[in-house]
Amino acid sequence: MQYIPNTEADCRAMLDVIGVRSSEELFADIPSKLRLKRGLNLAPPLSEAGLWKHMRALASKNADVDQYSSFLGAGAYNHFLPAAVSHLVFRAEFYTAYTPYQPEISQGTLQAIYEYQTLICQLTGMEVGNASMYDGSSALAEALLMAHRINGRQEVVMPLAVHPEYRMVCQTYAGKLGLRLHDVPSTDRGTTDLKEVKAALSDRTCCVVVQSPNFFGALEMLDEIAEAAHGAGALLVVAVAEAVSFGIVKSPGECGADIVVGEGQSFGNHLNFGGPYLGFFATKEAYIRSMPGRLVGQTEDKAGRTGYVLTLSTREQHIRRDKATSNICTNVGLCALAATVHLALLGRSGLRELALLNLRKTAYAKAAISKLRGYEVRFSGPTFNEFVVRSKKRTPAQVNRALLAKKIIGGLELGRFYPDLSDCLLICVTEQNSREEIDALCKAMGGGR
Amino acid sequence: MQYIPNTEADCRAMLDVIGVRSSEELFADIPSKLRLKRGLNLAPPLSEAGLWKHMRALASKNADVDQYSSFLGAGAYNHFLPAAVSHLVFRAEFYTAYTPYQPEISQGTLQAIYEYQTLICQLTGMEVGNASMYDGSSALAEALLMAHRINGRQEVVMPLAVHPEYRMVCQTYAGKLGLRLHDVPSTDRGTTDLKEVKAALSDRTCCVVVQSPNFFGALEMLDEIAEAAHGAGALLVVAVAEAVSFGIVKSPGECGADIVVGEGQSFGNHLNFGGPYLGFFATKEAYIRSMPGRLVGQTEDKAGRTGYVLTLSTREQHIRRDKATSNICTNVGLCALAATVHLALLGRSGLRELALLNLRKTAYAKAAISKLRGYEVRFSGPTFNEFVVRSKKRTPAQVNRALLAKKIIGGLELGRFYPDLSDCLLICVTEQNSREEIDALCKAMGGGR
Amino acid sequence: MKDETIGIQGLAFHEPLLFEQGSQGRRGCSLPENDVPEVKPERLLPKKLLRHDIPGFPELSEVEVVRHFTRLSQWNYGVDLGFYPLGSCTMKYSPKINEEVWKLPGFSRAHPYQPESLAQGALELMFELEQYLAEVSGMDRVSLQPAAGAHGELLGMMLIRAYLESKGSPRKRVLVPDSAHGTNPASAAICGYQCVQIKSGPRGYVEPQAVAEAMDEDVAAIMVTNPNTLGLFEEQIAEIAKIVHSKGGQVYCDGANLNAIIGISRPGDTGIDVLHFNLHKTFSVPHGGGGPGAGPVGLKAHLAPFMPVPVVEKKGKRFVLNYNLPSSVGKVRAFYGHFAALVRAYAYIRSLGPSGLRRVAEVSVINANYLMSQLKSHYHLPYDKFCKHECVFSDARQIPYDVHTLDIAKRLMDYGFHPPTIYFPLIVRGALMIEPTETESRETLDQFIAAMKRIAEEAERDPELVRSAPHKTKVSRLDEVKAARQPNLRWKGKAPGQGGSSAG
Amino acid sequence: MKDETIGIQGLAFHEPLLFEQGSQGRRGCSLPENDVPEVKPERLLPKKLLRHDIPGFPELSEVEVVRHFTRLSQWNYGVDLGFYPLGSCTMKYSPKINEEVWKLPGFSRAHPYQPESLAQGALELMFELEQYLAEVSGMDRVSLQPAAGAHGELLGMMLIRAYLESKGSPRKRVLVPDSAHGTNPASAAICGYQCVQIKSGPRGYVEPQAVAEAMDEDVAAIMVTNPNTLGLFEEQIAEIAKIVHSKGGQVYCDGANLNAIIGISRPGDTGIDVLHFNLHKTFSVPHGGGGPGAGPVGLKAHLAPFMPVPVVEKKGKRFVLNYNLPSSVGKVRAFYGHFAALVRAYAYIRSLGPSGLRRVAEVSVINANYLMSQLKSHYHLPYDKFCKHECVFSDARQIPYDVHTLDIAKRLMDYGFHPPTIYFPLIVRGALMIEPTETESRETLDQFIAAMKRIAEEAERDPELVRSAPHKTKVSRLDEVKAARQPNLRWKGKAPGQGGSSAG
Ligand SMILES: Cc1ncc(COP(=O)(O)O)c(C=O)c1O
Ligand SMILES: Cc1ncc(COP(=O)(O)O)c(C=O)c1O
Repeated sequence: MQYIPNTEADCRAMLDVIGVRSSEELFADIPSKLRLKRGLNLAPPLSEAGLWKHMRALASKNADVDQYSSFLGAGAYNHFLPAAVSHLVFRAEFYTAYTPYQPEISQGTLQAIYEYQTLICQLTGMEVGNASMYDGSSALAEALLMAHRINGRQEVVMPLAVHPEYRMVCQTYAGKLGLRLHDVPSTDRGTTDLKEVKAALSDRTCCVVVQSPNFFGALEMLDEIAEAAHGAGALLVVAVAEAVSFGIVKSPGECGADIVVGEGQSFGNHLNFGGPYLGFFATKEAYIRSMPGRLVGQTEDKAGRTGYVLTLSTREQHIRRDKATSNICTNVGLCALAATVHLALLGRSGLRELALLNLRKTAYAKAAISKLRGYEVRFSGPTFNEFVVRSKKRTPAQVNRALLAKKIIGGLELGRFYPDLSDCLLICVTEQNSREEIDALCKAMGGGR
Repeated sequence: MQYIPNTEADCRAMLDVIGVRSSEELFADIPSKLRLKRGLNLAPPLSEAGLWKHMRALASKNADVDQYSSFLGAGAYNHFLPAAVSHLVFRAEFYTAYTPYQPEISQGTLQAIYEYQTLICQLTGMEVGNASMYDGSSALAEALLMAHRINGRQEVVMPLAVHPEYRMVCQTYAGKLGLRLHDVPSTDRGTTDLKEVKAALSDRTCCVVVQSPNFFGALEMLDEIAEAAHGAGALLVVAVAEAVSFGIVKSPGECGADIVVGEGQSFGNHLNFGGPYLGFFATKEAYIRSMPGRLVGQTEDKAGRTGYVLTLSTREQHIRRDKATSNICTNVGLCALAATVHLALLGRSGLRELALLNLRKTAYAKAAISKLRGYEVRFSGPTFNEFVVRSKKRTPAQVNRALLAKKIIGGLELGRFYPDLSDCLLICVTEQNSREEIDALCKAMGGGR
Repeated sequence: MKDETIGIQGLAFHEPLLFEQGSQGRRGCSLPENDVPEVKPERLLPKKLLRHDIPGFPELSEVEVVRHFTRLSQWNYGVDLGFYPLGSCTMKYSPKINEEVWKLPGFSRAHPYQPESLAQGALELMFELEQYLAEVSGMDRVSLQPAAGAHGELLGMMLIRAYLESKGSPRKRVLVPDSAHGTNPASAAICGYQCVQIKSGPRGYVEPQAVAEAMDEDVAAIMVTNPNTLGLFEEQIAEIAKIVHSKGGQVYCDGANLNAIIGISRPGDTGIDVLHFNLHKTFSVPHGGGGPGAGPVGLKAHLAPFMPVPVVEKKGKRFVLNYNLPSSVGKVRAFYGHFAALVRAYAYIRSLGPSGLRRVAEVSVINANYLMSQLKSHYHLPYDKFCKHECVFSDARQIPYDVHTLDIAKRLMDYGFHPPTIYFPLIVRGALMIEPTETESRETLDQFIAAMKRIAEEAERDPELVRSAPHKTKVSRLDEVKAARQPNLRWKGKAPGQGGSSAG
Repeated sequence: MKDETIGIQGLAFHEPLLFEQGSQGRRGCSLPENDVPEVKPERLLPKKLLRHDIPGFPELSEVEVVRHFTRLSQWNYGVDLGFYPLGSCTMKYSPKINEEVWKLPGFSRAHPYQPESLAQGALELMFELEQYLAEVSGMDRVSLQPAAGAHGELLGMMLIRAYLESKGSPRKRVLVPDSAHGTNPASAAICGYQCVQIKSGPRGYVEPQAVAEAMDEDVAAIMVTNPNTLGLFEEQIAEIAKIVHSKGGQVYCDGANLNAIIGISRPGDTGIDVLHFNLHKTFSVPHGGGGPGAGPVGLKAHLAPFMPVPVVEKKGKRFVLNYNLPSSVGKVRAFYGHFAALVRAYAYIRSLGPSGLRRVAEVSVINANYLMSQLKSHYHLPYDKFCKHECVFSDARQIPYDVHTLDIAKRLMDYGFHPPTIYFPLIVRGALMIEPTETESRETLDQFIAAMKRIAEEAERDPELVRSAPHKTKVSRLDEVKAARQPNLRWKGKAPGQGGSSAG
């Protein structure tokens, strides 16, 4: 066994030193009625070559966005990852380390997280960011719990324009602590209806949640919602599922958000069929001690040299146990590192240009599709890199089937989440979609008219 | 430009410090009639994403041995490379370093080469090995020059069973120093004709060259040839193109070789459409100072700690200049490192098992093909993982075309090198060819009879 | 290696923050050409939503970014560099081939919403992995959704809560042994339960007696860790389960320590209703310096109706995602879980097979007992009996010299080792929790033993040397009090050659 | 960074030889199942040819091998870690994407003898690359076969020899300036020529005068390096070429320093008949700690008939390998050259394009002159004029303090830098040959300048500190005399737990 150094002979020698006849004696404490009397019923072992062949065969049964042109987004975005990202992130010293409990031999991870926390603050316009949450959806759920810890209120205003899976996760979490979620519909602009938000607000309102760009790709007027929320003494929680938008869209912090969470997959992380992704979490300094998750802080060693450590851990489960601000322990450190590397490569001008590319290509696609007979752009509000298209003749499923025939993976069929939008597709366009691809999409949608 | 840190502004500032108005002034020494007055006529720059797309498209125009089952060998062998090899070899500290001229900050490369030199000695059964040559063919050519340096003689006995391209390279090198190569034919065993070797020997014979396994896959009787060569005061130079054979075939050193060279691609290196590969070079201690190439030796630092350095460089061009034992400078260090890692992973038992696998699968294929109507195994001698098949009905080209239709890349058509074998194919079978693949090969060769 | 210690010093590189480097206008990557009209952003977005700049954002070329993170990486300790006996964390070696397989485009470049017909390979892998984990643990179903162990605990408690609700009442309390990991009570609390601590018995086990006393119809469940955090197998787990079940409660098992019993005993056969796996422990997913891991949850049939959606099912030859579970607890995260981690775990199980997995348990237990037997002579062993995957010592014999667990841990770094887990479990004062795993050779264990013994001697001979450790690392002990008192959690300086400050 | 030097110390790991570790029966890899009959080897091979064992061969598990090489790697200095101003070696940063492209299965897993119809992508790439290199150098054809620069020199001389032979006589001598790299005379010698050294003029150039005096009908060629090893452009190259041509000789250009003039001046336009490229210098192929690189040879039309076979040609839309060159010199290596290196160079040229390549030359020259202008104040500059890609200083001003070039080089390591090339070119006593390349930032150059100045001060204040350097590296200066006097070139010990000795 190439992964288990000790041979039979090594083990024998060690058992002699331990002073037992066989390893059986070391398991003698397991009552025999609790023992497995047979071998495990699993596939027999494969050699490395055999495994490689088998896995290639499995993988080849999946489409990948290199073979197809894909217009799927909806919380998972197809962006180009510079080669340097994986070269650095998969340095063994990074990916074979544990959570940096021993700072003297973990300064690499710790400084990188400190840099990540700074980048998240810069992007979101907030004062403090943590070391990462599991993903955007669980980060949002944790934001509700945090808001509840802060003001003790029970009601959450939750627009329907928030990612449906994020809403489900919030529901799953919040219910247990008696939080109640209030749905709020959207207007024809595809944005959350401010009147309805105001109507839902009361002195029982813990927080108002907004996603922007929202699930329909539309940009919400955060400042107005912030004003309304704060007016009712509620907190504003902003979720961002497509973090590339930070490059061109005013930051939630500047618009009055109290907590900003979201999905950072767009930076440094592959689509990975849904995970692992990167939950980011930022808030105001005033709320630090109610914040979930790990935090890295700068400090000094005995010689006065700058160094970094995990800090404010009195918030955490390993100290506070059942009084902790969260149960999170292992998070997604390596995904955060990947985002840090990618953002460092993009930099100040690159991030802006990337966002602009997405904005422009999407505008181009939106205009082109709006001209197609049999289709219309469903909502009128400004969008970033996603928009909703209504198919007047064929069902979205029919449209997508036609596209697949042309090796195009079309948009998400919204009926699966929104019965009233069962004739709609959510189309995402990124820098990975060339103009030719967009034109081919339109051609294929048009059904060769 | 992401690879050039200094911006226009940086350059301006530096030019100011230098004290010139523009970079033009720094090029003023180039006479204007020697200047290029236009831009280079090359393809416009591609973004990283564009390049990646372009290169994937180019690569996809080539077959690779993952998509086809291949029976090509002939000096380039398809073996499985454990994933650990590239993970280690492509650690930036290894592959972005230069030749280890400064030992205090190159101990990683230096110790690894020392280990490589040891492994080569163990495999070949020789006393000293160098840090690598370009490839097997140039290593053989350098061996002839070395033999000439040792005994000053001019004639080389060069069997036709040596890889034809190796023979060409030797011819290209040797001619310039007035060495003459004498061809020697093979017997029906597919091995070099000892009588002819003896007939060719004289007191003018510098060395006898033998390849084993030879180009036809047959194993030569090295001890007998050694005796004959030494009897005439000539040196025996043994070339090994398929280094996996070392795992099961007696080492040339044990058979009396004076210089052993060869191709180490089978260990740690991909097929790479022909390069870079790994030329290895080993000899007896007595001949060290006539040896070409870099050597690493063990020594101590001022504190008595073990360390490694490049040594015996008085043989080399940067000291000896036109009196050097070779002009080689940059060699193939990283390929040698890859071989070292792969050999370390295989280890004592793994190398033997790998060789045995190749031997057995080849024997299986040989037996199966010998039973096919319309084919015969051309030579009767024992082989390792290659053998020659004669096609009695169809031309080798026709056979291979039929195989390609079944996604099988057949054997090398020997007519390209040996007119008298124009009805023959050189078939190679490695651990990468499953029994099913071999059976499929036979079925396709049999032409569905 | 006899007298030579593994830990030495070499050249390292000072490296400032990303934000303190570079210069205006630099960039580390090139972007695809813009092949659509260059419309001004003002024409596409309302002015008030437009962002014009992010002052303080990095401006570096590719080479600067590469050097930055390459240098940083060298300040880290990882399993690929040496022994990492972090108790309870199972820091085993992760096979390199697994890092190749998950990167295959068909896995890493697949979109979670792409049509099922174009994701059959991914679904097949998840379907198979569920079967494998069920077989290994003796459970009926497995949810692959949780992102980590704690996430699995939370889902597990949610399943129990939903089940009990369906039986009438979610109940109020959850029993948690004092030896449990902090995530256990925290997870129960987030799920709306009060935690009742169960004191471990003198021999380090959870006593049926104590459970019986605390158990009543208001108790929803007990959370046991087996093997427990002392590295002991809870001999009475079956009795404990019987007691809890008899009062209508459920039994949760923290499976973080499965490595010790895999192929030998299955929690599902010991009365467990729910458990979580840590694929980043038992199943070789690299920990990544703080994740991502994966914490699938195994469950018995009666809890299956409450599983989070979607579940992967096989219809004839096709694999499908089933969202139609009316009583499902819902979702604990978007999409399907940490798929790339699942791929690694699947590959690991396929390479080891049944015999290999059992060997993992055997050798990890032999290694742990070997360490224990050799270190007893120099360190206090509070619970002196054969252990499973790990052994727990304390600093009791060093305290007289005013040398504490933390000092021993730091001094180990100078010898080239990562320290064990320290001060956990809480029931052992000054605990040193050592888990070697099966991927360590006898020689490595001997080197570690030698270092630990030398440190014990140093503690007597030259305690200050130990108290002031580490001496060979890039930085010495860091001021954690300062870090907590004056939190500095982000860079706020001024970027080189940039106008603005870093205020986003 | 002001007062802080980049060079610091951190934890490193002692690591013995592969052969001193492991134990009998261990193995670091698994092999494909044997699916054919288990025939005994004795039945397949004659007894006298059978080998039964390789005593002393390593026996390690995967984790041991991974740790071994991971630890070793950390003892190395590489471009990805810091500034590597090794003069004449052009140690520029290698783009990471290039390490991805050559690994594509269609390139890395393609067999050199697979049918041309299944290798069109590889042939197209080689065909295009030949065009690109010809355009960049102003030559008519390019052979991609040579494995490195010296190999290219050898081929170049062979081409000249074959050409002259076709004109009647190969001639006897080759002119080589005293500033040339050692490979030049060595290559000429292997090609059967006697070398005549041409003394450089007082200003560091090859003087037409000197060439004219040495030139006659027995001289086959002159080998010039341009820009030369002093970092100067040979202003009179055209005149020199005229002189050599007038006597029927050929002009070879060592193109190792092309980085400085790419896009600005083309050797082919200056009278050069043959030149070699170092793709591992100018075209970003990583040097690999000693190769593999690639040394393609550019040549003028009159030499084309002698090119080594095969050459890649385009027939209609198809690319073919043409072996039919009757006057070919033959082959200098098997197959087609270092293809994987060619892929990287091709990718590099495609990413930079014409403007990017010209910028490479400009910035590399600006960087070199910036260094020169800043270091003049502290180091002796034998040839004080604007340089191209590199500048050459000497230790003349430190010798009075008995501090030599070697000491300065070693001390640089403590500051976190790789030393420059030292004691080359030979015409500068105690040369320090500094080539920054275009991939270094101004800040890095400033840090290096600061370190060099400090060392110059140390040389006066505290020479012993410099003479005893380096102080921060894993090992201090090594005993090279011992290494040469008592060569120990291989391990000969006894393997742990193995019976036999290491005698192969
Ligand atoms: C016993 C035990 N339970 C639970 C956990 C939490 O697992 P995770 O960190 O994956 O959330 C850990 C992790 O250290 C653990 O050791
Ligand atoms: C000027 C010069 N010529 C030739 C060479 C030899 O090139 P290579 O090492 O690729 O054989 C070098 C390499 O250092 C060089 O600097």
